[in-house]
Amino acid sequence: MGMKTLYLLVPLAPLAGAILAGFFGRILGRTGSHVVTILGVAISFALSVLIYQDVQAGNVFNGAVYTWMESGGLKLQVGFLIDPLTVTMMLVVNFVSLMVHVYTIGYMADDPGYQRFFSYISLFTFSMLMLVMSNNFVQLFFGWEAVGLVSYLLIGFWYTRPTAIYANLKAFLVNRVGDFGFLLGIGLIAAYAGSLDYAEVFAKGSELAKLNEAVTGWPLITAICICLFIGAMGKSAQFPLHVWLPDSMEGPTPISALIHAATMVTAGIFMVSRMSPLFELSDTALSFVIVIGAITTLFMALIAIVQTDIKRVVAYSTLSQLGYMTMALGASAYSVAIFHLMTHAFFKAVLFLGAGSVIIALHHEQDMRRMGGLRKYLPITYVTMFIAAIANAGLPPFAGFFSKDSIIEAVHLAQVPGAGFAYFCALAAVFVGGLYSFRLIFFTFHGKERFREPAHGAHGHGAHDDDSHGHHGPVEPHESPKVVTVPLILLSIPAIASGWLIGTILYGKWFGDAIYIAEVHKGVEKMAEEFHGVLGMMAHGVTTLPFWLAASGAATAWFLYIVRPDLPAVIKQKSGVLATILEEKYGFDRFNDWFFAGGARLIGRGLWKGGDQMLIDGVMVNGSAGAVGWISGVVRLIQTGHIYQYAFGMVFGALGLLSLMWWMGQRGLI
Amino acid sequence: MLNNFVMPDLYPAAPEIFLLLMSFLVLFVDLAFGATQRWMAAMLTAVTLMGCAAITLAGVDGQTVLTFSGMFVDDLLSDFLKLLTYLAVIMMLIYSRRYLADRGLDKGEFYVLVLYATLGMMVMISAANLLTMYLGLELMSLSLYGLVAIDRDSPRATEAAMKYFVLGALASGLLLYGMSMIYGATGSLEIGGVAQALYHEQADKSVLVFGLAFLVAGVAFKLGLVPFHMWIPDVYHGAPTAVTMFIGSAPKLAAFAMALRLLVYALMGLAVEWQKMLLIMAVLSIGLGNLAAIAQTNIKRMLAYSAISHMGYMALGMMSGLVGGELDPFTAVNAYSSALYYTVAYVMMSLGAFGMVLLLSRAGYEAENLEDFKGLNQRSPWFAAMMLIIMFSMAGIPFFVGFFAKFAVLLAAIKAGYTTVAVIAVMFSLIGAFYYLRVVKLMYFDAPVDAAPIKAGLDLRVLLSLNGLAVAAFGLFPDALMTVCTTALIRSL
Amino acid sequence: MSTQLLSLAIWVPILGALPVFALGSERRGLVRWLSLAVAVAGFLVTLPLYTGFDATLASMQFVEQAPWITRFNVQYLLGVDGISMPFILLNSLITVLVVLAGWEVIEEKQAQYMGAFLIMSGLMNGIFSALDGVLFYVFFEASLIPMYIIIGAWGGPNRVYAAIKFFLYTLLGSLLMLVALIWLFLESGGSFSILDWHQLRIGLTPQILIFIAFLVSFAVKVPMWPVHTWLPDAHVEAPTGGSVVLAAIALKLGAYGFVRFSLPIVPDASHYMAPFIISLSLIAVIYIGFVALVQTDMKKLIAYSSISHMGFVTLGFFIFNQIGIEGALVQMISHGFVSAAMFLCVGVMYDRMHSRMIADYGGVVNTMPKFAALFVFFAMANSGLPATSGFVGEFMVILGAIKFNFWVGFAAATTLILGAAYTLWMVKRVVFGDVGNAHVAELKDIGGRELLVLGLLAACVLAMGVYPFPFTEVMHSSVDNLLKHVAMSKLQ
Amino acid sequence: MISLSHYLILAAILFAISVVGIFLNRKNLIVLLMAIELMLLAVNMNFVAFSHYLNDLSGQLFVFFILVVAAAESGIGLAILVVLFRNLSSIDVEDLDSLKG
Amino acid sequence: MEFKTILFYVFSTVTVVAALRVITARNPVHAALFLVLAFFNVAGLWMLLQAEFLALALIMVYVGAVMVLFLFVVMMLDINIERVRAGFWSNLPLGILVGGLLAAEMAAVLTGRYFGLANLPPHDLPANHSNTKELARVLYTDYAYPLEIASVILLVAIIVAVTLTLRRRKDTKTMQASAQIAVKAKDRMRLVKMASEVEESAPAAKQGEQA
Repeated sequence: MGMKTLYLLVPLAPLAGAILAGFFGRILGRTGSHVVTILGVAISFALSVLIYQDVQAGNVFNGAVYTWMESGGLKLQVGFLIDPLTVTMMLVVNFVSLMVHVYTIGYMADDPGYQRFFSYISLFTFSMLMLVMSNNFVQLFFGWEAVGLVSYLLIGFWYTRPTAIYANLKAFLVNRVGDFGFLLGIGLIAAYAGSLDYAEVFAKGSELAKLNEAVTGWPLITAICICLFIGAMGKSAQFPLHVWLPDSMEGPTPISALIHAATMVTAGIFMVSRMSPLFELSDTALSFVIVIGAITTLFMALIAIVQTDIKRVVAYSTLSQLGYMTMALGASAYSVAIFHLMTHAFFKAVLFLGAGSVIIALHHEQDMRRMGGLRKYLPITYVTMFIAAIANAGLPPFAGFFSKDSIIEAVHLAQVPGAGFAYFCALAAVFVGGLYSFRLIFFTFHGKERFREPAHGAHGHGAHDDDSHGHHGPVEPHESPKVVTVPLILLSIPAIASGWLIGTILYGKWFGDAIYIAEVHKGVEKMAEEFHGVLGMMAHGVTTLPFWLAASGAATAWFLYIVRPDLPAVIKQKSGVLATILEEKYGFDRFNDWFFAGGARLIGRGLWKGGDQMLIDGVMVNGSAGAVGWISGVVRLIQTGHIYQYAFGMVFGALGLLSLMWWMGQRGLI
Repeated sequence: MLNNFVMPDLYPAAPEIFLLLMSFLVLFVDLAFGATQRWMAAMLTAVTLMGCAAITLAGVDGQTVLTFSGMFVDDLLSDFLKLLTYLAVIMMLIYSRRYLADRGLDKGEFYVLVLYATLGMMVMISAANLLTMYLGLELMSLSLYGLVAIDRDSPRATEAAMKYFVLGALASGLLLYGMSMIYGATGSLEIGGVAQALYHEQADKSVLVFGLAFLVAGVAFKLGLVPFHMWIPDVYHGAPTAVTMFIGSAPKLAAFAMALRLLVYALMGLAVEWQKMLLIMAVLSIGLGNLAAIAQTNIKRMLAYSAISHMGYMALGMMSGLVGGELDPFTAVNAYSSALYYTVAYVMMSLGAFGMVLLLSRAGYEAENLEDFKGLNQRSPWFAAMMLIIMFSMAGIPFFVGFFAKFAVLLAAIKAGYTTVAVIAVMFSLIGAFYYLRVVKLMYFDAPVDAAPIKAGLDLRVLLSLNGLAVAAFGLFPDALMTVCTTALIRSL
Repeated sequence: MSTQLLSLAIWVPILGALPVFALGSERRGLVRWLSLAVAVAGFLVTLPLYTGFDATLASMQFVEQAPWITRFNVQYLLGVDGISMPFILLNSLITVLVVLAGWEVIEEKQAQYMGAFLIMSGLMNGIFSALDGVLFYVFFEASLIPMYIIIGAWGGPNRVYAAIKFFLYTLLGSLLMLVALIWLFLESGGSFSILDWHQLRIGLTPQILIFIAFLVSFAVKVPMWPVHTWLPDAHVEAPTGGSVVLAAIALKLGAYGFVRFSLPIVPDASHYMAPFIISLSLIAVIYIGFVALVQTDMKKLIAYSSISHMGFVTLGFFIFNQIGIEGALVQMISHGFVSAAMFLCVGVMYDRMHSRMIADYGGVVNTMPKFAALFVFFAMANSGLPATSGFVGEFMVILGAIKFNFWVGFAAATTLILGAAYTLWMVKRVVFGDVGNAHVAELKDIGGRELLVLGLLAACVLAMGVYPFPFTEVMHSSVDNLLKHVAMSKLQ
Repeated sequence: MISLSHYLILAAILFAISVVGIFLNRKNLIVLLMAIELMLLAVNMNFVAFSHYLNDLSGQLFVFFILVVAAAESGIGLAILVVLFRNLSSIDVEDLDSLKG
Repeated sequence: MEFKTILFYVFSTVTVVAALRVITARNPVHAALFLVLAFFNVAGLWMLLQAEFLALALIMVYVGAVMVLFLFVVMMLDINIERVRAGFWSNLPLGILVGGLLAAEMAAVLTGRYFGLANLPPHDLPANHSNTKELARVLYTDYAYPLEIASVILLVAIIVAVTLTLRRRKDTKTMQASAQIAVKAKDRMRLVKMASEVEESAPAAKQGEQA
């Protein structure tokens, strides 16, 4: 079996699982379905490990599988680029996916759409693998859209819920806005580079940098990079296209972990890293990236503070973390971004799956105000989530510390315009991150056992009241089954330890040539010079501002939610407008609904009624038909039925002919 | 003084003579058996026409022969047109047999008048002299006046006859005035003589043009071109359907022959002038015919307006012979043969359309309102399909003969440089399509209001089917008919 | 191999329709099976066109030539190149599906229904294979008749208005084309052969006039904004099969006309008018996208979506690069599959509920899971998801457009958002959600025949999305040749 | 001397009078028929005059035939008139308007 | 002024006036009589043009036959003399306009260069020239064909007139050839087989009474 076959098998194994579970789910049964899908992903994971070793041995592959299409000198092929970056992603994707598959057995145990769910997540794995393994833009775009599709299907998995099907439509459309930019970027590349193969495009990068776009006059490479980044903004939920991600929590929790935390949303990060040879050529684009990342990081983190839905807190946290990664990209620290992507994948998966565990335990209650004191009922969940929370807050020695600290350092060292602002945002977000992470833990696992209280109003969870998994009166929470806890445990190990790979990944030529950094953007190189091993970094980290900020965030959370649980309400009351702004999520949803959705419908109705129905149909079509009818009626009147009128007509006609001849004779026409 | 008299060659006129003799037989038979054996007159009439056809066919030799002191011409065109005339008349007789019987109109006089009208047409077709043209025209017209009024107890029919008569007389007055001027200017009544005089430019042009205007008015009346069309809707509407069918078919061939002989054969030298006149009348006819037809609820009236517009298209071909005053034989033949082809196609469609009206009529019931076609598809899918073919053919939709007729005419017009006119013409045919579509709509999309089974004889059914299929067949294979038309024209010029 | 393949493709369905008519409406079982047999036979005779096609040749293949009207040198001249050949196959395939789709649904006058579609199919094969101007025109216009009857006789409540509007609108266009054809005949010294016209030298002003004449004709058929309003009406009122054929094939005729006539015959005028056409195309994409967004009738929505998609086709043609033109052609084929499928889906629901209103549905997935899966799939294809055929053409056209002018590409790419918005919003309201009402609760999932029809289309959509190479491969030479003609000025 | 023109103009005047008579007459159909006779008379005048001045007999022969036809025509016209009167009990031109539009 | 010229003017003036009166007379009988007057004058004009036969034929055919027919119909139909000529006067200006225009345009051409005396001098025939003979000579030779047609036209006129106007009275005593021919022997005489008289007819009658 050649390596190429292995490469092919990696995405195809999950696809096979998806097809089997999807089309033959009823025949296979529930067990059969999860067996085939898990087997598919497991094979894929195992092969990824094999390929990883091969790549470690220095075997980089870039080749086509088949020619997809050829037109106008543009040869579009489906093919694979297997290099360290790809392999890293393959490992992360497959590992998290495998864990989520297993976890799902427990989480979805009672759901009637069991087989469908497995089919979807396997299909997702296939799509994501196609995305990361691609060696060209078309296939990238295919994977890009395919993961979007699966995300759409999974968010709307419980299709009877109005909120779910609202959320999935929203997610798809917002992503489409990003894809719009992405496709334009691809189009510009195709138009100017004449190829959509990564290697060929990158080879022409410096040429492209000299060009301006013919019509708009923009510097070409900047235009391309910003367009591509708009795609990344959609998929990776960057401000202002972040609005879909919190809503996507309507989907079942496993996919929140898999898609909306660990893998799909990081596709943008991966894509920009993959495009580093292009992005490196445009400081403007990088500046744009870093600013967008900075805004996302801080402002999404702030929202997380006021959320009460446990999954939404994690979701906003994800947004914030994605902002960090984006900032890293803007700072040309692609490897750092990927590194954070990896660590984040693990700890965020734990957070989501843990949250899911809590939700199961409370019979699908997601409102943190109706939790509290759960640690003695859900010990394993508690521990693993606590670990993940620390990692999320960026405290050593957990994984998040290393990656986040590196990002802050890289941003600090970055030279592009906007880096200063980004650095400020990054620092502020560290404090906020500490605050919301621990708020989540304290609110959920500590304090009073509020889940025994009767429901207090519909606020916050009213949307779920019509859910079939509704409340069943006071509950006695108990730890989740093994299939849930084992993945939690397995995932929390890298959540703790993956950070220690920092030396290898960031400073040890891990990515080889896969990531290109221009001479002028040497932040990471500088960091490498200052890097003195994991312990050294920890030691140094404790003395720096980010650590203390994170710690103080955690402390504040402890103070507010353990020591003085009455204070948050007071603060909320005092802060007035500020709290409202946060609770309203800066009004984005409202604005989008009003301006884009409403506006589009208004335009549509205007064009339809005013343009199509009134102007074109009313005036032009029916108007001319009416005019013909009217003329016809008039013409009819000529036929009066009276002989003398007819005779007059004839005589007049003869006279007319005579006069015509006379007139033409005068004019010399005859 | 009579020594130099030579007996004219009667052979070219054999069909006419045969018809005349047979008409006496019909008269006599009607007198002898009319009260009881009414079919005999009809049968004899049909036999007469078939005999004429046989004689004409036997005489087809492609030679142009003049006889009766140059007053009668027998050429390929006249043979062709006469054959078509017989065919149209026979078809009319078969179509209307039952209709006439139901209404007691199948008198011997009817058949005799039909024969004399036919004779009039034949005289017109073979006319080589202004005088015979006039006499043929009058023979045909006077018979037709009588036919229109033959249902003498019907106020509508007599009103139509009166209108037809008065306007027809006015038209022949105009025609005669024109002829007198032509005669005065050229000193000749012979078509060849007039052409000669024009060729040698012996005649004063202003007088000629003056006469031409009246002459064209007379011709236009027979064709039914605007503004000489006013009789058509009323006469078509008022006359018994069988007579309407008659007026709407064969006389168009004769009118075409008249236009061709007078305008082309005699007055080619004035082509620039009469082309202009025809142009205006053609455009007006196409416009008015199509527009007014939309508002009609009576199918006979609608077909009348449609006839006006169709004759407009025909005139479009007729007026495209000369390009910029230059005579180019190919262009000219093209134009006149397209007009001939159009006329033939129109006669075919017109017969079919009126045949449908006759099919649906029964004793005491005239199916002449558009409403009567409602749901025909459910009553008889086959005849609905035939009507569909005829209607779409009239609208000029392929694969039917009507399309190729329009096509040929438009080609001629564009070749003559009248592209704008062609565009106007097609735009009006779009309007025209609407009312044909409405008939199809009634047949196919509406539920029948009259569920009575169609009581028509086998002869009518077979003929109507053949007629409809011919409209389709000549559309699928238009070559043969077109070639015949062209050949007939070329050989007769 | 028989060289009469094209004639067979045209006349097998048409002549096959005659016995179907003859059977009458009484013997429904026999009518159906005979129609299916004819349709399948019609499809089978087109298959050798693909297998025997030499993709390396730009010239016409399977040429048949016979004199038809000698007086005007009109010939029965047939032939296909890489541009027209796929459409013949598509058309014949769609006919089979339409026959299957009308299997049980059409209760009245089934023989006439089936016969009309078979005739329609033959006529449309004629349009795609005619190489003689008059022959093309004759097929082009004759195809109006069966469609008129189909819409009017088996359509919805407002069918008469829709049918007449359809007929007159399209006739309006084609009549001007007739004038242009005749003009070209005269200008070329007496030839109606389209290929001869490709070589003809024409001055700029006549070129523009001819272009306009063709434009009116093809624009109505495509349909381009602002002469599109017949389409929503026709689609809404037509029976399912009618909508399918209309969307899948009839709309392609106009677009095909552009590549067969406008571009190669009057290239200078095409260049001259390109900004205008591109503007219209973009208006179609954006304007119609917005209009589709607010439709309450599913068929209307899909009809508007068709207009929007066809905007891509005209856009692709008039950016004059290979990827654009090929993209447009691919888009045409893809739209043939996708729109057919969408209309069939609506038909499936309509057959059960007798309503096309989005508001009457909701939560269809609960009762019709198999159907819902297919419907969502086609909806995704309609919004241009990669790996479906809908993506390929759009993608190519957008690439071509960006190459042509960034802003054009920008405007075209908005369909990514709009197309997804209106399609998925409909899906959301129809398919997802809780069971909407008691009627929806009683819906039965699709049966074997419907599954076969939709599944076949889904397979086509998927195959074309995953591996479009065979589709584009056959076009290259012909499109190259076309571009050569377009690039060559015909001015003296 | 009287020239051809004189006769022709006289004929033209007669012709004009008769034509005006046809469309001016809104009451009596018989007068209409008379106007037609008058018109034919005008035409005959033309032919006779031309025949005389051109010294060509065919014009006169034409007139002869026109006279025949005119007689036949008035016979038929009056017959129709009689039938019409039986049906409508009127020969008012204005009453002939059931066919229109 | 020559005598012929004076005659011409006299005849033509009377003709025009009579023609005008034809179309303006209230009474159709008057109109017919004015028409007769016009015909007479035209006949006189034709005499001036040496068309003697036609002049006489005109009088005989028209005045003798056609006009009598007109008058006969007028009398037969017993039409009331018009009470008011509504519309006539209001339409008169238009009539005058169109008629005047027509006459003017015609005259404009006819006064032209072509028909002047210079081009076409009058063609005076010798005194012994027989117009009738000349006509007769060609009428039955060269014009045999039109003559035949004319005869058919007259036949048609007869047929139409008879068909339209002849109403057979129910009690007419004329023979009907077709009825006579169509008669068959069995229509004339019918042999009726009758049962011979039997005695028992009385009881049958009784039964009838009871029923």
